[in-house]
Amino acid sequence: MSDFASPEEYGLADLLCCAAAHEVQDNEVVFAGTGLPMVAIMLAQQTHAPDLKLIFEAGTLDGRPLELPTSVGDARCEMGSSRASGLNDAFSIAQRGYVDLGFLGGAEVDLYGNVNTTCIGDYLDPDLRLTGSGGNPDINSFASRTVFIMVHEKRRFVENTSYITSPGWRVKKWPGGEFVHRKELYGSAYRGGPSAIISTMGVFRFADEEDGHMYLDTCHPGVTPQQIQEQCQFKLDVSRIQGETLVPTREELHFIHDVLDPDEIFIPKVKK
Amino acid sequence: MSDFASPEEYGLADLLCCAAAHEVQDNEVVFAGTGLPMVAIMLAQQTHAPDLKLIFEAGTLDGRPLELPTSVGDARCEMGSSRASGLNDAFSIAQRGYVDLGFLGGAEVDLYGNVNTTCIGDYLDPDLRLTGSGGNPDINSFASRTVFIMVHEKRRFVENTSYITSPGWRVKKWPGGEFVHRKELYGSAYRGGPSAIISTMGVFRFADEEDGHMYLDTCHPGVTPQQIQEQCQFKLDVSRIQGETLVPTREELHFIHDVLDPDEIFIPKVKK
Amino acid sequence: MSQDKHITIQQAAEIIKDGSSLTFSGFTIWRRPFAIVYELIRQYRKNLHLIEVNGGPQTEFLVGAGCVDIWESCWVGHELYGKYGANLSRKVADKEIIVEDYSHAEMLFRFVAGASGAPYAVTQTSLGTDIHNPEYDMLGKAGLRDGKRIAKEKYVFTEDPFFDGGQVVHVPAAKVDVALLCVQQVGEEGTVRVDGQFYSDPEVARAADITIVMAEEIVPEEYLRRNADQNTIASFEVDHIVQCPYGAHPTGMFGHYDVDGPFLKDFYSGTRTQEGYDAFAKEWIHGLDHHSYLEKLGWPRILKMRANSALNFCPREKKGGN
Amino acid sequence: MSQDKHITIQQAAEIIKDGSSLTFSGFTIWRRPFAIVYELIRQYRKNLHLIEVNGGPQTEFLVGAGCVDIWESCWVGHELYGKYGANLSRKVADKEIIVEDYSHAEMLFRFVAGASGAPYAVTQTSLGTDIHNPEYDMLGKAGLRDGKRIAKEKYVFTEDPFFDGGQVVHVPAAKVDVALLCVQQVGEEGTVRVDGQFYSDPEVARAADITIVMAEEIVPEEYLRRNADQNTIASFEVDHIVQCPYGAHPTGMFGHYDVDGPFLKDFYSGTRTQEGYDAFAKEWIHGLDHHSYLEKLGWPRILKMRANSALNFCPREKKGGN
Repeated sequence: MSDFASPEEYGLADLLCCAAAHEVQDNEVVFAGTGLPMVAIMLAQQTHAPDLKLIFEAGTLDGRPLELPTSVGDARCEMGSSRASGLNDAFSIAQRGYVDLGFLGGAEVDLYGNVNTTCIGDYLDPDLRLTGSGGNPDINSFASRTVFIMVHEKRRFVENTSYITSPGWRVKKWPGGEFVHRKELYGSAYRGGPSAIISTMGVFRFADEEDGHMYLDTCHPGVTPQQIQEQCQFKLDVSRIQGETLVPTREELHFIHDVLDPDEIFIPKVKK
Repeated sequence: MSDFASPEEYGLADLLCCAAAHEVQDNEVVFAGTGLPMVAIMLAQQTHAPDLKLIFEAGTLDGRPLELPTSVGDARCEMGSSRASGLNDAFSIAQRGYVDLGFLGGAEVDLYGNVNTTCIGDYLDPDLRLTGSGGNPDINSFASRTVFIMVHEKRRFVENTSYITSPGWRVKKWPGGEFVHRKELYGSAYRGGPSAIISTMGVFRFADEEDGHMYLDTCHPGVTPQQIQEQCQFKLDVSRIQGETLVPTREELHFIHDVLDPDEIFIPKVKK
Repeated sequence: MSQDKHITIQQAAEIIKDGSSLTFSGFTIWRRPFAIVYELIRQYRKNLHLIEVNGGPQTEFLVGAGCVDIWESCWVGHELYGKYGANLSRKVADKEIIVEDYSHAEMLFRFVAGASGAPYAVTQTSLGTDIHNPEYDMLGKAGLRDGKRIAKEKYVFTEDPFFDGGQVVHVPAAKVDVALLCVQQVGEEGTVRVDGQFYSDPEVARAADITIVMAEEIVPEEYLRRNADQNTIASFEVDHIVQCPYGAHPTGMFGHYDVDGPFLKDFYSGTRTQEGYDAFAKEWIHGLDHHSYLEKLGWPRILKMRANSALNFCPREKKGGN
Repeated sequence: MSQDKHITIQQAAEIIKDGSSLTFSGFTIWRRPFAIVYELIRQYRKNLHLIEVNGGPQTEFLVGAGCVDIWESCWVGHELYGKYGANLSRKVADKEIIVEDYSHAEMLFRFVAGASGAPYAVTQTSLGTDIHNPEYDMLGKAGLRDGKRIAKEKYVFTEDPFFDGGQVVHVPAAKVDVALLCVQQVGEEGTVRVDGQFYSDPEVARAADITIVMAEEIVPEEYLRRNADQNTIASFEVDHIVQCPYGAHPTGMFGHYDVDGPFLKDFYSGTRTQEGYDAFAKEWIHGLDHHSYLEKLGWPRILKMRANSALNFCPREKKGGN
């Protein structure tokens, strides 16, 4: 089964997509955002996790889309789903604790997995206003595990995010804003937190629950830990590195390009 | 149109049903309980209030049943309704302030329209446990007006109810339990309160909003104010009496017995 | 395909342990999961804690059988067929049961909160009534408010800080071990489609830790998924499924059969005493299973209640007709 | 039959006064009431306060036109067709607009509270984030928290007194003057049937004081009432109805047409500057009405988006296909 593709057969988006798919376990309830995560979850559904339950935030529960949706509100989401309803269902289910895994994105991330999707620069006088939170903090508050997929740049792996949109392992306690472990705030609603970041350079995980700092788990093929450290503003823990990120198998590439995203909506084909 | 029936043509239940129907104004949103109120509302719908919107607590909105339901959860409720859903819809709509009028019943009532449907005797050691509140307090809390239909007995028109199930004009402020005007508690959710009691002896209304005590509005044919006072534990205000309760018209009797309740489920026919 | 969710009526009842908290689908005398309720009685389940948006015959049957220690709800009776819950009433008088009273909307909002994972709900209903009388906190008086399954407080008052809207009451989320549902259709993977009013079934299913769905029919999952916007409860919210035609009898099922009024009337008038209840149970519950129960009811009685497919209820016989 | 609820697109826009608060049906780039949104821009509506569960192209069109003073929501963009809201972003940088940020679930729960008449909602989402940073209460800083339509507080923290569950946040109910909905079907008396996901449409309709429903088709009320359990919003919750086929364009409509991606891409890339926006509006909004807008789009473009009735969406052209 380890029919791994050779380097010229896959691109970076394929690698990220497969790494994301590997985070999914069978039978899990998975909350998907728009874009690459959708393809990753549908890939997991086609391969090792046929019984995962896919929830789209806009209100489809246990969906099995025929054609790749371009957003979670897409008409394509409804096909084959157990229930098509609305956001109150989706967020109530999430807050109730049904969600095992959520996939999210971000513009900036810090050492504790706090993520920003709101603005760059001072919130009160921003250099750039971004989309805003969307459901990022909600899924991250309620899911047992969340995985972020991000572009890796030094301006994105930062000492302090411009704004904490989505809660990591150490978050701000208001009104003072001092950092505390998320357990201290969430109480019985605490179920976990960020479990991995899949960047364009490597895969990162978080140390034991109590500490919660990010460490480098695997480097993508051809990338060194030192190159990654150079693209982080904070000191990165590289002591636990496990080697290289698994490359896509030919079977996975087949599903991605022939079945799930033949039109290259989210994942371009490699020019051969 | 004042084709009033003669005394031998109608019974007490007919009289109560018509009196209740007269409380409904056209275009109102009306919340109906099981029993005689259902017939009364459907009678109003057939006569002077064709555009009233009927809500059943179990979850049918703007219903037009073909056949008389025997409870608000009845399969008969759904027919012709705008939406069949559930209690969350019904109670959210009520709390949101859509409901103009609710019809309710009770085992005991006091001078301020506080009603008991929970128990007779000390709550902690009751002589008789009754059904409990059901939606009685909820409809009474949220509707602009509520009308109670009750059997008139001295043990039911009481100085103090055994238990306040449903809030009248002067209610208990907790934790102390001292009586205050309901406005003081409900704040911006205040929309009104009990507007009439239709008993087996007469029709009662409530003095201006500020005071809120019950007064006798009309006596049913053949009943005197004195007879009614004798059947009240509290001193009844009879100063505003307007005469006799309107008797049913032949048209109303036709609708009740030939159209709405031909099987005498709630309203027996008079033996001629 | 997920793991097999099919179980039997007997297995469904066995999932509910002595001391469990339990809730039901339906509304007063409609869509109550009677086949499983009967089986609980046959299995002599004890110390149940019923938390119901509203009660009905299922409450009365379980209470009469001595299965119930705590009843937390707002109403019990048989509608037109029995004005109040005589078994509950008797056990209240005999102090054999703890009753915790909320209003109907409060119970509903408690389940809405439970279903959405919120610790409590916010409402302005029933202010000024004895429902909020601090002396009438019966679970508190009994020392049962441990803050785990049973909330530390019956309610908490506060004021609206956002709009100066007056007094507000917080009522705790309903936390329930098992929800028993009785519906028209369930798919093999658990998707539920309720026809007609769905009452508080979606909230009840989601608030419970274990959800068992008994249906008139188990249908191919794919059939239900062709029109996902007509489904009521999602597959993964349902843990176990049971097929049981007429499983709601003597309560009614929209589109399938009406309430068996005479049966409920007999129950109500016959079970005001414990001896009456025991005799009724001996005749209609113990020693039977669902099939022999249906045999005992007999075809004429069952056919008389059958719903007309155009109406979804059984039209009343007109006088002189039949 | 109730009073006549039919109005025109122009009349619908006139109901929304300068300074009104406004919300919409749909989700990001699906089922947005564009025909009325365009008309608001043509009528030069000013000082609007948008309160949205989530934003989308409708936000960007209104913000770019200068119709909006306050935007209270959680997200704006064009999904695949434009990564963020460039018009909002520009006006934020220029301090021409007040943005109040909540999380998506908070916005949803705020509408749930508004729809159920509760003064606020209880949640545990987004604890520890800057969404709850007291320095970032923008309506408070602007002195607009009058406790009438805009709550006195952005949020209030408390602790769960029932189950010791940790920190809890109360967020104020959404109170909105007008909700504009865009759906597949509405009946003559206002009953709404949404096909596919209904997003937050039921909550939005009920939270608003005035609800206007624009539909692909107005159908006989009796048709919808034959299957009341498939309807989404009750008649009396809807004040006005407008028939307007393709009224959601350039956003999509489940079962009818897909999103016009190229149109949104052009808008996104062309309106990063105010000059760009003004040119776009001059071409596609001002001087047109809904019919001439459709004429301008042209048949080929519209037919290309048409949904397949078996799928409810427009299947993508395969490479090499037409």
